Amino acid sequence: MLGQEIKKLVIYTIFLAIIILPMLGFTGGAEFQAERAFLVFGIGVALLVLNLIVKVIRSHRPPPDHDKPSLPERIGDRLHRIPKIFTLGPLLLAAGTFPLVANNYMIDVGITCLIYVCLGLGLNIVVGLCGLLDLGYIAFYAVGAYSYSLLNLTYGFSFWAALPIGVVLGMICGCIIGYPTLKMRGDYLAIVTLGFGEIIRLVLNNWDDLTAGPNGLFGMKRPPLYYPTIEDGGLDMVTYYLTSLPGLFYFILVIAILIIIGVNRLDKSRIGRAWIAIREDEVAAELSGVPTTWLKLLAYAMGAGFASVAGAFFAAKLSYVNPNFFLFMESCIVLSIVVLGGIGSIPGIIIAGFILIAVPEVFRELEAFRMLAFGAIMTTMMIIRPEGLIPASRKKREFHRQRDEAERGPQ
Amino acid sequence: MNQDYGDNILTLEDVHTYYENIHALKGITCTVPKGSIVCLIGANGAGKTTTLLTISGVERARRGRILFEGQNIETLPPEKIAALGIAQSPEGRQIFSRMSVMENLEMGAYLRKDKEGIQQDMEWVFSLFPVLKDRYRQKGGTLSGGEQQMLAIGRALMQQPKLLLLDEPSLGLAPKIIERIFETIQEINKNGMTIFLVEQNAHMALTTSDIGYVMETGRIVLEDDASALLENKEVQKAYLGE
Amino acid sequence: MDFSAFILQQMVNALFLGSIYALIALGYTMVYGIIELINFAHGELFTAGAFIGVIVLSGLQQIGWVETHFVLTLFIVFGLAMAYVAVLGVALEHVAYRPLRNASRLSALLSALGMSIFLSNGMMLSQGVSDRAYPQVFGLESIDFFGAMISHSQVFIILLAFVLMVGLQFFVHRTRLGKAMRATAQNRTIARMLGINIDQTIRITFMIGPALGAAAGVMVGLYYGAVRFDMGFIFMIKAFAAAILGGIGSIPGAVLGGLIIGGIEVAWAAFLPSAWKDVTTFTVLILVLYLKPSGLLGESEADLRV
Amino acid sequence: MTEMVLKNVSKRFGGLKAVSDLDMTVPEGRILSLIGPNGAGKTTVFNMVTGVYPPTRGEIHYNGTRLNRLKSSTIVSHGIARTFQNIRLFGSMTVLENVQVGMHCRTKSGPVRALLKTPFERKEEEAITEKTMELLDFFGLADKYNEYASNLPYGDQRLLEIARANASSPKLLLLDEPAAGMNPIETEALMDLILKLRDTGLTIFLVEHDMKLVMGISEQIVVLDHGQKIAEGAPKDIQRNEKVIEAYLGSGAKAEKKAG
Amino acid sequence: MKKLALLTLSLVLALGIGTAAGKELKIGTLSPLTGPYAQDGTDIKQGVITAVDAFSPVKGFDNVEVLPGDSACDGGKATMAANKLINSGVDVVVGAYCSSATEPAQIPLMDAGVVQITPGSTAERLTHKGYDHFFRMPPRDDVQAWSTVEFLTKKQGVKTIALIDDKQTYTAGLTENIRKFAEDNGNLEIVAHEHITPGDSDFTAVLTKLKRISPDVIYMAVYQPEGSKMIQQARKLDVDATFMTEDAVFHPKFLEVAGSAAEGVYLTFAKAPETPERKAFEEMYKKKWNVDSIGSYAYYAYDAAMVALKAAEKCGCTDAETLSKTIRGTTWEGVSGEIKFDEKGDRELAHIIWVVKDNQFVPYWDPITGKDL
Repeated sequence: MLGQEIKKLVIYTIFLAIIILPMLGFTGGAEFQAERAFLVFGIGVALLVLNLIVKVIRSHRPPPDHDKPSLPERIGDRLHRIPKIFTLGPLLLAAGTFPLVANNYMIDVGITCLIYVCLGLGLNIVVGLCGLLDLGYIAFYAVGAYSYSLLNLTYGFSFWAALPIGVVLGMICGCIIGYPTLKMRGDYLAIVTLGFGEIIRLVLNNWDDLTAGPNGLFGMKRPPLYYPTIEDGGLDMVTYYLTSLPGLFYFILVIAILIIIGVNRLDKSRIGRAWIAIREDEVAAELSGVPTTWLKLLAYAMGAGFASVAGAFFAAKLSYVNPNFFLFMESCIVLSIVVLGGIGSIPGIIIAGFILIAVPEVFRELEAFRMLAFGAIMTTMMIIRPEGLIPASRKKREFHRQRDEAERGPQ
Repeated sequence: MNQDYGDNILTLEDVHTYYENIHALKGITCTVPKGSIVCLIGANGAGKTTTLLTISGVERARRGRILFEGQNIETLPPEKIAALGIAQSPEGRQIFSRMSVMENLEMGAYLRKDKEGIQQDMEWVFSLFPVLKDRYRQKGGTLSGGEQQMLAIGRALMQQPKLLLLDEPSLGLAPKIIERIFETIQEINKNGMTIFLVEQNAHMALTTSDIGYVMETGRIVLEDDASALLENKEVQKAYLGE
Repeated sequence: MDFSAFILQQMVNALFLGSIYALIALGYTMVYGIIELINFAHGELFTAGAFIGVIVLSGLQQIGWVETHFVLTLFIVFGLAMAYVAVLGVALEHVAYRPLRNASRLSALLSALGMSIFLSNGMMLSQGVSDRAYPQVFGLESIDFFGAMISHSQVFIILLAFVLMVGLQFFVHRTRLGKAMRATAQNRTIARMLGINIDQTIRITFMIGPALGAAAGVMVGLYYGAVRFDMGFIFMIKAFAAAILGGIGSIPGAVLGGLIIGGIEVAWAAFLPSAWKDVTTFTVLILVLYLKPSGLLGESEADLRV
Repeated sequence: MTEMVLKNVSKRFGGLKAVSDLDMTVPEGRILSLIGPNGAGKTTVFNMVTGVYPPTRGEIHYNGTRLNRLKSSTIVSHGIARTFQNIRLFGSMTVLENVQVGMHCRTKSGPVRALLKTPFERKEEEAITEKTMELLDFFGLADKYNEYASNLPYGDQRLLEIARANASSPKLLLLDEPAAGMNPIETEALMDLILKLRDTGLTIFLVEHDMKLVMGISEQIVVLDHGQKIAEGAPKDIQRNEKVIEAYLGSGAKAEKKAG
Repeated sequence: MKKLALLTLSLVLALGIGTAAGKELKIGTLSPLTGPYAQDGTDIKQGVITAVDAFSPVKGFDNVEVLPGDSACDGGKATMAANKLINSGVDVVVGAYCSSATEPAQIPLMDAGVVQITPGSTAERLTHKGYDHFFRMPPRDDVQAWSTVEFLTKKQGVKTIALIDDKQTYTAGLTENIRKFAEDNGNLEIVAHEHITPGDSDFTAVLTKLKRISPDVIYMAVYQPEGSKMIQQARKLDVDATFMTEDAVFHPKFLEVAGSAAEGVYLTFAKAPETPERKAFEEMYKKKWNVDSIGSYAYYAYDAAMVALKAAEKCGCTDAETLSKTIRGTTWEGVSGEIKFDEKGDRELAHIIWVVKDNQFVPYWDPITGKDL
């Protein structure tokens, strides 16, 4: 056992040396920059040794009990058992009071987190519930952002008037993307959705007359609220534009909560069940009477609709949009949120959105190291927990048991 | 049990196999004497294929021991087990559909280095299944079901195994060809190869074999000489369609 | 420049670009074929190859070998770059992909994405944020071929790419190891039953695929004159598209796909508004896949059995 | 008369002729079995009838509707439901939900109703649950409604598949080897269940290898071999049919019969 | 849930750190430190740090702190970074680099009363919004376009020009302005306008297309990485035209990568004064950052920080109102030339034409005086 591990260690060390030393040593001229290269190499070797020690210690412990559920499973199980009021209440309270105690930067990060949570929830319908890979999801976000911007700038539509139009446009785009992919398998879907995402971005960038191309659009109004006042003896509606960050935070918080409720309702509905059936076994679903074509298109459309809402808010908040905000990398981040959170799991997505957007912010000073760690952690997370942080579990329905008991009662 | 055979080439002792949570094999114990033909019959889903896959190391036994020529193999990976001399012709014509017939047979001889021996065995397989010779350039996927079945058996024979595991060799074949296949099986056996056979066609299997095992939902419920099983009323009722 | 020379020149341009895409796409297709994983980090492996190429080439230039032993220099540069990336590929497989071999596709995809981000930022931190210049060992001279200008480096690179592609096709179809790779790709379980060590086979695939990518990286460096930490991304997308267009898993498909993508790009930029070049590439890709969902040379799963 | 008629139906896969020129009728309210050796094309017939793929040639009619080019889900809504040879449940869904999915084509609430949780949607959901529990009671799975389908024992999974198929309120139920993997006792229970289902007015179309089951409950049997119908008739006639014995029941059965 | 609460708390605390008191001057930088423009972004950060090192201590202040922010050239990230700087109490922000980041970052910065000096964004509209505390170091797009057209028509006397841009805010703005000035001028005909994709390496198709049209001048409105590759390919294709490009290519890397292919390429860039200050800066910068060459945006960033520091010292203040007035009311000496801001916050700085000769950038012609240099 130990001998084998040490042999492995030697091999890994050689690999590490081959990989690290040239890449870090020869950074400019022909001179070998030994100091840095060996420092990183040393860290790498230290990690390997540490890994070896952990392994050896572990091998002396009794093997894990297979029948016992793993820790995250137990946590998940317990989470489901806690009455909702005890988990949601404090969470809502925390979210509600957050802008009162936080500074603008934190609120801004909070807003960004919530935007990504909305996006994650939308993509969750496509990837999580329906099981379709989508690498171009950010395009719908762009559609939402640009529809509001254009409608507001060109025709003076208010946020509320533009929002439904944007959502419908987003849903139409969703169907356009969805249609040719209906027959495709996972990996072909990947490139086609990626391609569509790029196409939409490039169209936004190249259609100068409409979108102002790479200059972007600016000067959109913030989302307005209307409230009645009594002026000159008559009832009047006053328009109040949400310009402050706390105001915007509450606004997106409400949107996020609505989307959470919406996705949750869909998830539990007849439609949601059909989606999950498609994810589990498309052929069996079709043969159980689920019209898979229509439902897959619907999944794309609904996902796109939610992204459009987030996009419209984003444009209104920033007052500026540019095609470069909607790069492929953004799609990847949203997808990461969904997968990392646990495919199909709503609380998982909320937590993952938080982790992937807010936590890297804390380490922003580290610049490239931050992204280095981001990549490494992403891979590590997937290896340790391929099912995501909080794997989705179909909720057990306690209410039926009560019903059954009631029925059995008189017997 | 019949004592005419040599030592047991394969012994399974209380083997348990799981598919995730499903307890597929619930303690299989059986032996395969050297030089014999042993068959395992039972309904669809009884665990026959799982037994073969567990022997080949594709499925892991969670409990129990598997001895091949006295050596424990239950922890070995499939490729090591293959190298020890166990070949399997899997269920459902699992040939390499994008490789030619020739290449499929060559893959069977993957572990062998003796070029001449390979050539000879290939001729032998072609003589057993002449139709394969006519189609040796064709891609495996373009063969008909029966031809694919022959190719799968031929590929396993190319491994020159000591123990040949056959999973439903009669699957989807016309009666004439089935008879031909079972004749071939006996012929191979006469050359000294031990054969462990899984079949739904219980009659055919029992008439060919020396020893028979009957499986039901993950357990072996009956074992006897094949001829005795043929006479067994319960077997007749359940598996021979009366 | 008359029209025929113009067309000829554009054809050369397309052939060159297409060959590069094809070479990268081969790496994708091989890895995909064997473990059905889109190796997102392939672009970074390609870039790493280009970096090692420039490191070795600069070193050899310093000791004057470029002038004295030109051919040997190229051999060493390509050899070391490919060897390095092969090691990197194996390490990548071991660390990031092997543990996820039986997990869901999405998890593996995300793991690959994580590695892509990791490697790209790792190279940025080690090799800097700006271009690293490749020594121009081929110079700027071109051959006048019926009015089309073909540079020395282009001739060399197209030839080398061709040799590598043919070599790969030979390896995969004629050698024992190559056949084992194909067998593993088609049915891992059966391959193991026949005694094929699939871990080893997959490892070898992860050496060859990335090594081809590395060769493409050095070629890109030699011809375009520079390498940068993030240059893998665009090539990755195009090569990915090429691999899928040709039918992922198929070696001739990847070559065909690469040449087609290169051809479309050049043809569109040559005759039509160049800003829409990439839109066209993706549109064609989507149309082809819509009409032929398994790609041009991909095996279709016509026999759908329930 | 709601019967299913197959006229001259053929199916080719590349060079392989899976089914050729099959003519048959599935009469209403009866139990009809399709038997034959593995690979004879039985499942292919099921797949064509349920729209997994269209026949290469020929016509399939049900209740006056031509099914040839219809989508599977549409065929289900016409009242034809099926189970699968290799169980295909939605593993990560509960027993309850599996059956609820089967009810999809008999319910209406769309996404908007679900989002707004309209009274209609609520009522429909209640009705779905109600009906599902009734079905589960019928199949004896009611106390397992909350289990994940993948955690059920094999026999229960088979039952659940039938329950799911039944949830779409079919008139014709196609069962693809329902007894596969069941022990004799379970098979016995299954036979009772099938008869019970038939008594509710369902037509049963069955593919099965278990001769005890086939001979025990079928009112009519069609035998396929190499994609061709070689015999048709009542169980008694089939058992005596030389061609059938040759192709399927095996020469052993023949020998036995002679001996007997 | 407990874990979640803990995580929230720790995050909130972590985000909150960075607010300290004391009489100090805080300068934030906002530039892309990650992503494809990380090079220019790093140059900007380093330029500012060099300035602070060179000028400290500032009279009247206990301490000067530099807070680098990463805009990543992305609107959302830029506002987040800007808000973070605001919360850290910055008085001056040097940045951002991409117009697509400067524009959204302007809003919170101006609202919060922070002086912003951009070392890189040249889109005209940034200074046309009526912000009092916004300044710009480099010349605007239209100034550069004007210089280019002046040079081509007056000095070179060319008739036809082909434009290539990579469809980004900066490059597209530039070609748009060249089009405008060429049309006004009337003597310069635009015979083609091509676009490439940022990050691409192969431009042979477009260059071959232009070779066939054979314009007198090919104008490359691209960034340095694409510029270096494009000129090499043009030489290999034997394209017979004068090549001209702009300040984003004016970077030592261009010479290093393009090598001999760069010979004879004309560029627009601000005139470099031959002052001892500039020499001193260059020496200091090279030593401090261990580099052989200096990216062009480092000069502007250095000047921006210098102006801020000197103004703060002069007025002894940090409030945006007074600080802006001081900056605007004074003429400063900078390493990029004399710095004097107009009402809008733009500098009265013109470009001169440079040419690559013997792998060096050499001043060539001054469009304002119309004389050779």
